[in-house]
Amino acid sequence: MLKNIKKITLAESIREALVLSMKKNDNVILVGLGVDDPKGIFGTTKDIDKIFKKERVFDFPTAENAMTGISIGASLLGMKPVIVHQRVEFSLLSLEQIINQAAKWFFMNGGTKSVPLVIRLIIGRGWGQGPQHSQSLEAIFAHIPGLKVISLSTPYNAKGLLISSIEDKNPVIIFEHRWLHEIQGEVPKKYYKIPLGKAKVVKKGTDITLVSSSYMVIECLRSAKILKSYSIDVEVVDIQSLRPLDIQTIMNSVKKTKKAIIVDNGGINFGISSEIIARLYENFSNKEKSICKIERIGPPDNPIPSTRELAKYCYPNYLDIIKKTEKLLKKKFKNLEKYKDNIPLDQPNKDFMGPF
Amino acid sequence: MLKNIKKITLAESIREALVLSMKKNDNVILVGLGVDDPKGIFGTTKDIDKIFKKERVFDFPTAENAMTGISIGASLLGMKPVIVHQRVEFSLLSLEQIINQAAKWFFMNGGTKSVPLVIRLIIGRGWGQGPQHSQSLEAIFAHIPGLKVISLSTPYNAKGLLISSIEDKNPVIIFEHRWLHEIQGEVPKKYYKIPLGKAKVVKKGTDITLVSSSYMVIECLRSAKILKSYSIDVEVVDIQSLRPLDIQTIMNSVKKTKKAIIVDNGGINFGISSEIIARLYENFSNKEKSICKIERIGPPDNPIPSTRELAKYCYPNYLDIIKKTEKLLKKKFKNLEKYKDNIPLDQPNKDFMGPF
Amino acid sequence: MKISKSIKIKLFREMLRIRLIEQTIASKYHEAEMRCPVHLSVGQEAIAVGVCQNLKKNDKIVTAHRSHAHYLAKGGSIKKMLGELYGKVTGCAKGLGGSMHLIDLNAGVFAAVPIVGSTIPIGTGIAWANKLKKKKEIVAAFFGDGATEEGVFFESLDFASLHDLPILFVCENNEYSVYSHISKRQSSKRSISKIANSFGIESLQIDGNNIEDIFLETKKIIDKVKSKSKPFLIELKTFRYLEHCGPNNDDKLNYRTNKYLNLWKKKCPIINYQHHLKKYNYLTTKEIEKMNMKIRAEIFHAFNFAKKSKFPEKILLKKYIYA
Amino acid sequence: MKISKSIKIKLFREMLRIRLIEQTIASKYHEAEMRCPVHLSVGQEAIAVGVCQNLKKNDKIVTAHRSHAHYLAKGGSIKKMLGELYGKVTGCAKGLGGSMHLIDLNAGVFAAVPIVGSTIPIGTGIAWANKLKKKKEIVAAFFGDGATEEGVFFESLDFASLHDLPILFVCENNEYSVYSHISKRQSSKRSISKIANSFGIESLQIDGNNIEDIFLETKKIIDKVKSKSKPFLIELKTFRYLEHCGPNNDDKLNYRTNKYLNLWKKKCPIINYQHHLKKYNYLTTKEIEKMNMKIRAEIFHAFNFAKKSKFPEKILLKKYIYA
Ligand SMILES: Cc1ncc(C[n+]2csc(CCOP(=O)(O)OP(=O)(O)O)c2C)c(N)n1
Ligand SMILES: Cc1ncc(C[n+]2csc(CCOP(=O)(O)OP(=O)(O)O)c2C)c(N)n1
Ligand SMILES: [Mg+2]
Ligand SMILES: [Mg+2]
Repeated sequence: MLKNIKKITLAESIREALVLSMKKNDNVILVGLGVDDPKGIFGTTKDIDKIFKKERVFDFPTAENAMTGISIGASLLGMKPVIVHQRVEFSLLSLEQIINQAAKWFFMNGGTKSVPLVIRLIIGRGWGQGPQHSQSLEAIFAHIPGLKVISLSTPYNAKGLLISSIEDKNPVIIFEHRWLHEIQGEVPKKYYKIPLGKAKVVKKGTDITLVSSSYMVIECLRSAKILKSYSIDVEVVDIQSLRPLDIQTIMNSVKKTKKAIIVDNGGINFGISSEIIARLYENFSNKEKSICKIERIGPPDNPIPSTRELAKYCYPNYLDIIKKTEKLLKKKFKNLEKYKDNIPLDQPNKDFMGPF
Repeated sequence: MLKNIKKITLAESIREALVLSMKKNDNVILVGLGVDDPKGIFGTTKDIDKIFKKERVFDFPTAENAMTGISIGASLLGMKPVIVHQRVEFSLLSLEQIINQAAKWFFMNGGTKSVPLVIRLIIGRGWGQGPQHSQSLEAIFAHIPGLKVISLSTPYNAKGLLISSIEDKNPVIIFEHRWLHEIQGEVPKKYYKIPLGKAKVVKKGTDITLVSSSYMVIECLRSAKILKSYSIDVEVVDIQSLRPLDIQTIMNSVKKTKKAIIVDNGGINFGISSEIIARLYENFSNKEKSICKIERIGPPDNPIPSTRELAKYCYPNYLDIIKKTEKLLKKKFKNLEKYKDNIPLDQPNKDFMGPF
Repeated sequence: MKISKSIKIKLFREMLRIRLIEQTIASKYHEAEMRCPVHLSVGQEAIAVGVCQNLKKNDKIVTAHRSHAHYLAKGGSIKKMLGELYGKVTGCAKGLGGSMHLIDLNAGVFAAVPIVGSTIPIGTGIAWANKLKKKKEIVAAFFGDGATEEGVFFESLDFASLHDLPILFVCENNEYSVYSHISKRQSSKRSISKIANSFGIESLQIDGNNIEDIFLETKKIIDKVKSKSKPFLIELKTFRYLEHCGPNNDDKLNYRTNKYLNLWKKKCPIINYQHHLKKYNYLTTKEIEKMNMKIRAEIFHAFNFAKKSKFPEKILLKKYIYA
Repeated sequence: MKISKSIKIKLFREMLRIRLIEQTIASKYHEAEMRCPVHLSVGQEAIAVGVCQNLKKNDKIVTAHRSHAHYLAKGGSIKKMLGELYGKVTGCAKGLGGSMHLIDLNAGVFAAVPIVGSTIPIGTGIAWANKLKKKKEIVAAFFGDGATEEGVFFESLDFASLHDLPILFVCENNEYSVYSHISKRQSSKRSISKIANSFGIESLQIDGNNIEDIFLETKKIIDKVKSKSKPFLIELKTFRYLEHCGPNNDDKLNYRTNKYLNLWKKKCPIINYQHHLKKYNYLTTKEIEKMNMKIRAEIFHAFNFAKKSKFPEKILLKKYIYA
C-alpha cells in the first residue's frame, strides 16, 4: 500500500474528513447528541473533542428542532455546523427547519445569505431496531429543491464527499448507512474532495447495470462478483448524489447495457428508484424503450419489524439482486446456494452482538 | 336539479361531510388552529362550533407537534380527531408524530390498536404567499407505508372521500388545494362514501390520458374542453388516492389511449409523477413501451417565489397542458391564444383580492 | 434615568414613521399591486422602537410574520421593504420572499419568516455564533404570544440559558393569535415571564404601549445582556389595531369585545406620547405637522420607487436555488 | 399515613421481581436470542412500583425506551414482554415492535416508543379523551430527564394545564441522557418542577429511590389528579445501574465519576428497603429467600415460554399495515 493511502473503515474516514475540515476551517463545528461521548457516533467523532476546543464539539440537549434552527442561525454568521442524528427518525422533529428554512433560505432572501449546513443522517437496519429505528428516508429529502442530498457508500467516497459537503455553501444532507461504518477501504490520507452531484461507475461491465446507493452498493458489488462466475459482466453505478441527481451517468450506463436493476435502500413507492426509472424512460428513444429492461428492488412496502424472522424479508441482498438478474436476463443460474453466506441479517459483521 | 342534490362549493361540501360525520358519530372532533374562528378554515368549518358542543370543535394552541400526538392519544381511546392545518408547511412540525407514530402504530403494536386520525393539509398557491406558504408536499406523505393519502378535487369527491376517511380506522392524510375551496359542483345531500384507494376516470376519451390530482384535475378538464375543439378526445383520470395508489385504473386508461401526460401538483423530482411513470413502464409490455408516450408536467424545481411575475412560471396550467399535448401528438393547434383567460394566477376567482 | 429631548423626539418620530408607513400600505393595498399577505404592526410600534433604539447597527434582530415595525425600527430600508411588498427586484429579497421575508443584513435584520416560532432558534443560533466568535454583539428575537406555544421556543430558551447566550427574547403579547384569544390557548395560571425564570432566564413585564418605559428598561437590560452574556426575556402587553392579516379593520367580526377594543384604543402609544410631548413642550403642533410632512414625503418617494421598480427576471428562479 | 405490612411486602416484592427479571434479561442477553436493544431499568424500580401501585387497572400509562419496569409494575404480562424481546409471535406486539414497543392494553400499558418525548403528547391525548368521555381514569406518563428537553414536552404541559387534564407527569431524573450528564444539557438554574409551576401545573420533587415516599406521596397526588381533574408533575432523582442500552455495566467508560457511582450504589432502593423490612421484622431472611425463589420460578417459566414460542409468520408483514 502506498504511503499516502491507508486502509481504514468508513467510520474512520468520516472522522478524518471531520478532523481535516476542522483543522482547515476554524468555523467548522460538530453538533449533535453524543458527538463527544465515549462511543463518538459509531466512532465517526470519537475523541475529536480531545483534539479541538470544547466549543467545537458540541453535545446537544434532546431538542432536534432547536438544534437545527440554532445551527442555521450560527451558519448565518459564518459558522459551519455539521449536525449528526444517530437515527434518521430523530431528524423528523426538525423537518420544518430543514425544509421550510434551510432549503429555501438562499432563495427566499433573494440570494443574500445561504445556509452552509451539513446534516448527517444515519439510516439502515440493525439488531431488532424495529419500526422507528430502521427507516431509510432519503426520498423525503431528495424531493426538496434547495437541499443537496448525498449518500455515502465507501470509505473513499465518504471522506471526499463529506469534505465537499462541508465546503459547500448550501444545506447538505448526508445519508450514512449503519452497516457501512465498519467496512474497510483504501483512503488517501490527504484532504481531497469529490464533487457533489455526480454518480460514479464503481464497476464497469457490459451485460447489466445495477444502480444503487449507500449500503446497497455493497450488495450490488457482491452480486456482481458472483455473477461473474456465471459469465455475467455487471456494471455498478453508485448514485452518490440523490439531489442533484446525475441521471446522465446512470443513463449512459443503461444505454450501454440495455438492462438495469435499480436497487433501492428505502421503500420503492414514491422512492428514489421511482424517479430514476421515470427519468430513464423519459430520456429513452422509442427503440430503447422497447429493448431496455428495467426492474427495481427495495424493501417491501411495510414498516420494518423488529423480529429478525420478519426483518429478513425486508432487506433485499445480493441473492435477491441475482435472482432479479436471472429474471431480467431470462437465465437460470445453477448452484446459487453455495454463495449464501451465513452472516445473519441483523449483524453488520460476525462479532457484532447488539444492542445497537 | 334534483331535490336530493345541490350545487355547493367544495368548502361547503367539506363542511357537510364534517357535520354529517359529527352527527353520526359522537367521537368525531375537529381539531386545529382556528377551527372555530369567524373564517372557519376557508369556510370548511364555519359555525360548526355553533351546532355542536364546544368540546367537539377544538381550537388549539400553536403547537402542531403536540396537537398531533394528543390527537393520536385521543384516537387510542376511540375518539376520531380530524386535524386541519391551514398550510401544509405547518404540518412539518408534526412529521415525527405522523411518520414514526401514527403511520406505524397498528403495525408496531402487533395489530392491537390503530390510530384513526384524519389530517387535512391545505396546499397550493396564493396571493404572493411565497416559499413557505405554497408548497404541495404530497410526495413526502405518499412515501410512508401505514398512511393513506387522499387528494380532493371536486365538491362531490371531497364529501365522499372525507366521510370515508373519517370512517377509516387508519391515519388518513387529506390534501386540499386552496384554489378548490371555492369551486362549485353538484353534491348529494345525503351521507355517502367514496372508497379510498381508487382513482377515477372523470372524463372519458380516446386520444390521450391526462393523469392528475387535486387542483390540477381542474386544469386538465379545462384543457380537455379546449382540445375538444381541436378534435382531440381527452381522457382525464383523477388519482384521488395517492396511497394506496390505484395504478390499475391509470394503466387501463393509458393502455387505451397510448398517450399520457402526468400532471403533478408538486415538484416532479422524486414526486408523485415519478412513481406513476415508473409503475406504468413496469407494467407495460415491450410493445406498449415503445408505442406509448408519456410525459409529465409540474412546477419547476425551485422554491415558489412570492412575486407574481415569477410565480406565474411555477404553476403549469391548461395552456401548458395543451402545449405538451401538441408536442406529444405532434400536432399544431392554431389560435390557441383565444383560449387564454385573464384571471391572474394569484387569484382563485376574480373577486379575490388577498390577503390570503 | 431621564430621557433627553432629542431622544424623546426620536422615539416619537420613529413610531410615527412606522405608523404612517403601515397606514399607507393599508390605504394602497386595495390597488392590488402589493400582492402578498401583510401583517401590519399598527398599534405595536412602541415595542419595536423602544427596543431597537437601544441596539447598535451590528446588533441583530430576527422577527416573524408581523415584522414591518421591527425591520423599520432597526434601520431596514423602506425602499427595499416596499420593493419587496410590490414583488419587485429592488425588494430586500428581490421579490422572491414577499412581505413575510424581510431581511436587511446591513441594518442587522437577519431573519423574518411566517412559520410561527421558527426564527426563535435561528436568533438563538446567531447569539451562539456571536458568543463562539467572542463578538460583543447581541440579538433581539421578536415574537408574539402565539409563538410561545411552539416547542421550539422552549427548546431555544433552554439552550440560551444553558450556554449563557447574549440574546434578548421579546414577546409582544397582543393577546391574540389570529382570532384566538390567549385564554383559549394558554392557562390563566401560565406566565411567559415565569416560564423564562424556570429555565434560569431573567425576565420582566413591561407595558408594551409605553415607549419611555420600554426604552429605559430595555436600555438597562441590553447593557446587562451584553456585559454579562446572559439571555433575558421581556414580555410586553400590547394591541393590534387592524385585522391579523390584511389592510382592514375587522372589529365587526366581534372576536374582540367592544370593551376590550375601547380600552386598548385609548392606549395608543403614539397619540398618548404626542400628548405628552406637546403637554411638556417638547414638540409643538406645528413641529409635529412638519414632521408628518417630511415622513410623508419620504413615504411617497419610497412608494414611487417601489412602484416604478422592475419585476425580477425569470432567471432568478434558477439563480438562487443554490449558493 | 402508615403503610400496612401487606402493602410494604407488596412494594418490596414488586421491586424485587422487576429487578430479577431485568437481571435475567441481562444474563441471557449474550445468548443473542433477544436480538433487539434493551434499556434496562435496574436501579429505577422504586418509581415504577411506587407510582403504579396507586393506579387502578383502568388507569393508563405511557412510557418510553426504558419501559420494562413501568410495563411490569402496571401489570403487563411478563410472558408477552419476553416473547416480544425474543421476537416471537407471542410477544405483546407479536414480535413486530421489539423491546422498545411494549404494550398491554389489558393492563393499561398504552404506549412505549423509543423516540424521546414522543409519548408525552400521546399520554396527554389519552387524558384528554378521558376528560371528554367523562371517565374518572387517569394517565401516568413516564419519561426521563432527557425527554424534558424536547419541545413537545412543554407543548404537552401547556395543553394539559389549559384544559385541566387528569394526568400525572412522572419525570425519572437519572441525570443522564445516554452518556451526557444533565449539566451538559440543562442550565443549573433550570428546574423541571418550577417549569411545571410556571405552566400552572403543581409539582413535587420526590426521592426516586425511596419507595415509601413515592408510594405515599403519589397516593395523595393521584387522588387529587382524579378528583380535581388537574395535571401534576413529579420529578424523581434516581440512578441507572447499567449501561444506557444493553446488558452490561459500563462504569469503566468513566463518563460517570466513581464518587457519583459509589454514592448512588449505596442508595439502592431494593437493598435498602430489604434492610428496613428485615430490621422492623416485616420480613425474615427466609421469607425473602422464598420470595426470591417464587419469582425466579415465574421468570424461568416465562423465559421458557418465550424461547419456545414461535416466530411470527411472514403474512403479518402485510396484515398489520392497515387496520
Ligand atoms: C407553525 C405555524 N402554525 C400556524 C401558523 C398560522 N399563523 C400565522 S400568524 C399566526 C398567529 C401567531 O400569533 P402571535 O405569535 O401571537 O403573533 P401575532 O400575529 O399576534 O403578532 C398563526 C397561528 C403559522 N404561520 N405557523
Ligand atoms: C428524538 C430522539 N432523540 C434522540 C434519541 C436517542 N436517545 C435514545 S434514549 C436517549 C436518552 C434519553 O434520556 P432520558 O430521557 O433521560 O432517559 P433515560 O435513558 O435516562 O432513561 C436518547 C438521547 C431518541 N431516541 N429520540
Ligand atoms: Mg399575538
Ligand atoms: Mg435520563
